[in-house]
Amino acid sequence: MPSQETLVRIAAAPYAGTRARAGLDAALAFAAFGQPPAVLLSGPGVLALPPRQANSSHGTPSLRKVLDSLPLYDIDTLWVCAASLERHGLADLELPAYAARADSALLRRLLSEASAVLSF
Amino acid sequence: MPSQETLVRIAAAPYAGTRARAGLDAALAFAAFGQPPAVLLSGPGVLALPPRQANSSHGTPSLRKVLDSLPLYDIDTLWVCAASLERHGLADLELPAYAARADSALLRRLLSEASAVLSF
Amino acid sequence: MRLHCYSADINATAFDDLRASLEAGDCVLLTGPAVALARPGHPRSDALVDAPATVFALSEDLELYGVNDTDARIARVDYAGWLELALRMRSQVAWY
Amino acid sequence: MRLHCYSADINATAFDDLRASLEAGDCVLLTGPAVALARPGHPRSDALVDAPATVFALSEDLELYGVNDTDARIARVDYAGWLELALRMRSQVAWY
Amino acid sequence: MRFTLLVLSAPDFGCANRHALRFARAVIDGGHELACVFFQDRGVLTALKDCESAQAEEDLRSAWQGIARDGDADLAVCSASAARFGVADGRRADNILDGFALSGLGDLVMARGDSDRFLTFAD
Amino acid sequence: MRFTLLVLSAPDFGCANRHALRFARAVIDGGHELACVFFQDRGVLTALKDCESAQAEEDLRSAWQGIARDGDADLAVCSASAARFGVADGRRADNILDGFALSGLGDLVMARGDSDRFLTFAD
Repeated sequence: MPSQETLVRIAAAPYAGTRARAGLDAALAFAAFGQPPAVLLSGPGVLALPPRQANSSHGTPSLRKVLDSLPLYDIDTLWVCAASLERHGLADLELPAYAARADSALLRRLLSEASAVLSF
Repeated sequence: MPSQETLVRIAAAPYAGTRARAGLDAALAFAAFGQPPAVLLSGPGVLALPPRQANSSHGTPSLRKVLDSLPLYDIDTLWVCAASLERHGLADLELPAYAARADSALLRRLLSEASAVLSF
Repeated sequence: MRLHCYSADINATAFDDLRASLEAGDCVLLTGPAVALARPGHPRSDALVDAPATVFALSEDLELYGVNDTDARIARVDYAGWLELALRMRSQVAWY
Repeated sequence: MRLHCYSADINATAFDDLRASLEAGDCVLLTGPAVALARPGHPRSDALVDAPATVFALSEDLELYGVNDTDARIARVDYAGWLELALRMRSQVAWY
Repeated sequence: MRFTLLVLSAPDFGCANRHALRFARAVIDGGHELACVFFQDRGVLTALKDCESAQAEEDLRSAWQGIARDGDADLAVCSASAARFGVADGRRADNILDGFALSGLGDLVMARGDSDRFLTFAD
Repeated sequence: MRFTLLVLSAPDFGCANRHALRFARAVIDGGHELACVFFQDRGVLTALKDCESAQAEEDLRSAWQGIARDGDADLAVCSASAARFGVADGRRADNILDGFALSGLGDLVMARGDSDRFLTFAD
């Protein structure tokens, strides 16, 4: 099944250029064409996870909201690099239900299962 | 003397975008207007120092040649962050005669003497 | 008396270079992804807060990155506060 | 059997992430500023060469950055060699 | 073998655009096929008209046009990215270089399914 | 006090362009003067015509034009950088946004001498 063989890896910091958003756009495009990819946040990409305050009226749209929409597109699991969470002070962050921490063994498995890796 | 009070700090990797070259252009402009600035290479910026082989015909012009021209513009000393040299495997690099290693005390002095720092 | 504006990844070597360049009286303003350092308990915050400088974080970016609670040792500033810092310090250094 | 193309600063945390992701049979191709790692005696070269992967460096960029002598454990490849690596490995990961 | 290349960097930033160009050339010279070169994010600036190369520096844009000619390759410019970087404005494509074509992310999905190898070029 | 700001980043990359814009606004609102905002390197893409902002995102370019109006400030676009990033082609300036002006590095030197504070915005 080619759908499981595409991995979209987002390592770019959110809100600092368009790279992270471009990665999510690509992931959603694969899903829209019936090929939901695996999605991995790593490096500064994990900074897209912390939710803003409910009353935030920040001009820049929240990427967390885009992440929250992934299950609607049959992207069931959002993988998050555990070491990156730790490095960015997010070790204790409560992840959304559709997300899961990936240790380095799991990261290696994700990479080895993919026949195409899109690196954002 | 305002000339000594401008510091051009180049931390961008050379040959990976135009940032490092833009910094040298700015330094040369200050010199051309009779205000030779202090120039500091630090971080990946130190990768501009190693000379290419004499017979290199690489399509991208060498920034080392631009560095070599600084004394002609009355930029007498090129400061090079010693810690950055070390980190980039250049601890033993023979610096050109117009360049000098700067330890962290000297780096602090360069910064404190400058009333304007241009950060490339 | 310098204002150090730091927007790079907190884990970049620029962070070590920043720390080595600080002197008493300096101020550090964290912006962009670097505001993550202001989250309470960040593994690298002690390394900066213990340096001889006062540390600030840009409120707009704290909100952007969802840093809703901040380390008590790091003060929030808005752009008017940034301007104040720039006026008080003699020069500015951008780290990125 | 993956080709890891690494062009980031050797001192970036991406380097640690790269190392943690290597498996036996993988290849690493250093490009851009990262070719500095191929200079003999680079402080971080052992960390990569000792990992379970074969390490290469792009000859065009070695010349660009003035890395005239290279660590004997790191092989030079040109673009045809890069193509060969891409054909031999099942997938590619870009680190930057 | 068939290759798809995803290019996320502009010609004047980093090394990745140059690497992608040379790699594309090696694919053609090696007798392989380029299913698609997909330019997304700042990569779309590759297709921007009216850029001069600095003196003595290589003109990557015209070299890409050579790839389009010699490789019979699709140089696909992501239309969503293009609009935000001032390459075409979503309605007209008159500041896109010859050899490039506006395209959607769906084309990237198709190209990936139609390729044996997929490489990302970014910095 | 008089400020010179050096902007090295494009509006669609990183945070620095936004920071520079907001800081420039704070300078004006605080009753201080902007001697010059100098756009160099990729910063010159700030002056590029025909860019759309993504839906729901802020249009930094038009906000900069507001700074030019309200602050009586020079928005100086480095001509050498402009040529290589496709903003003006060295001969004509017809794809530069109103409010910006092509300029040389000498103007940066002058502005620095004429300012009390100098800040770099880059990422």
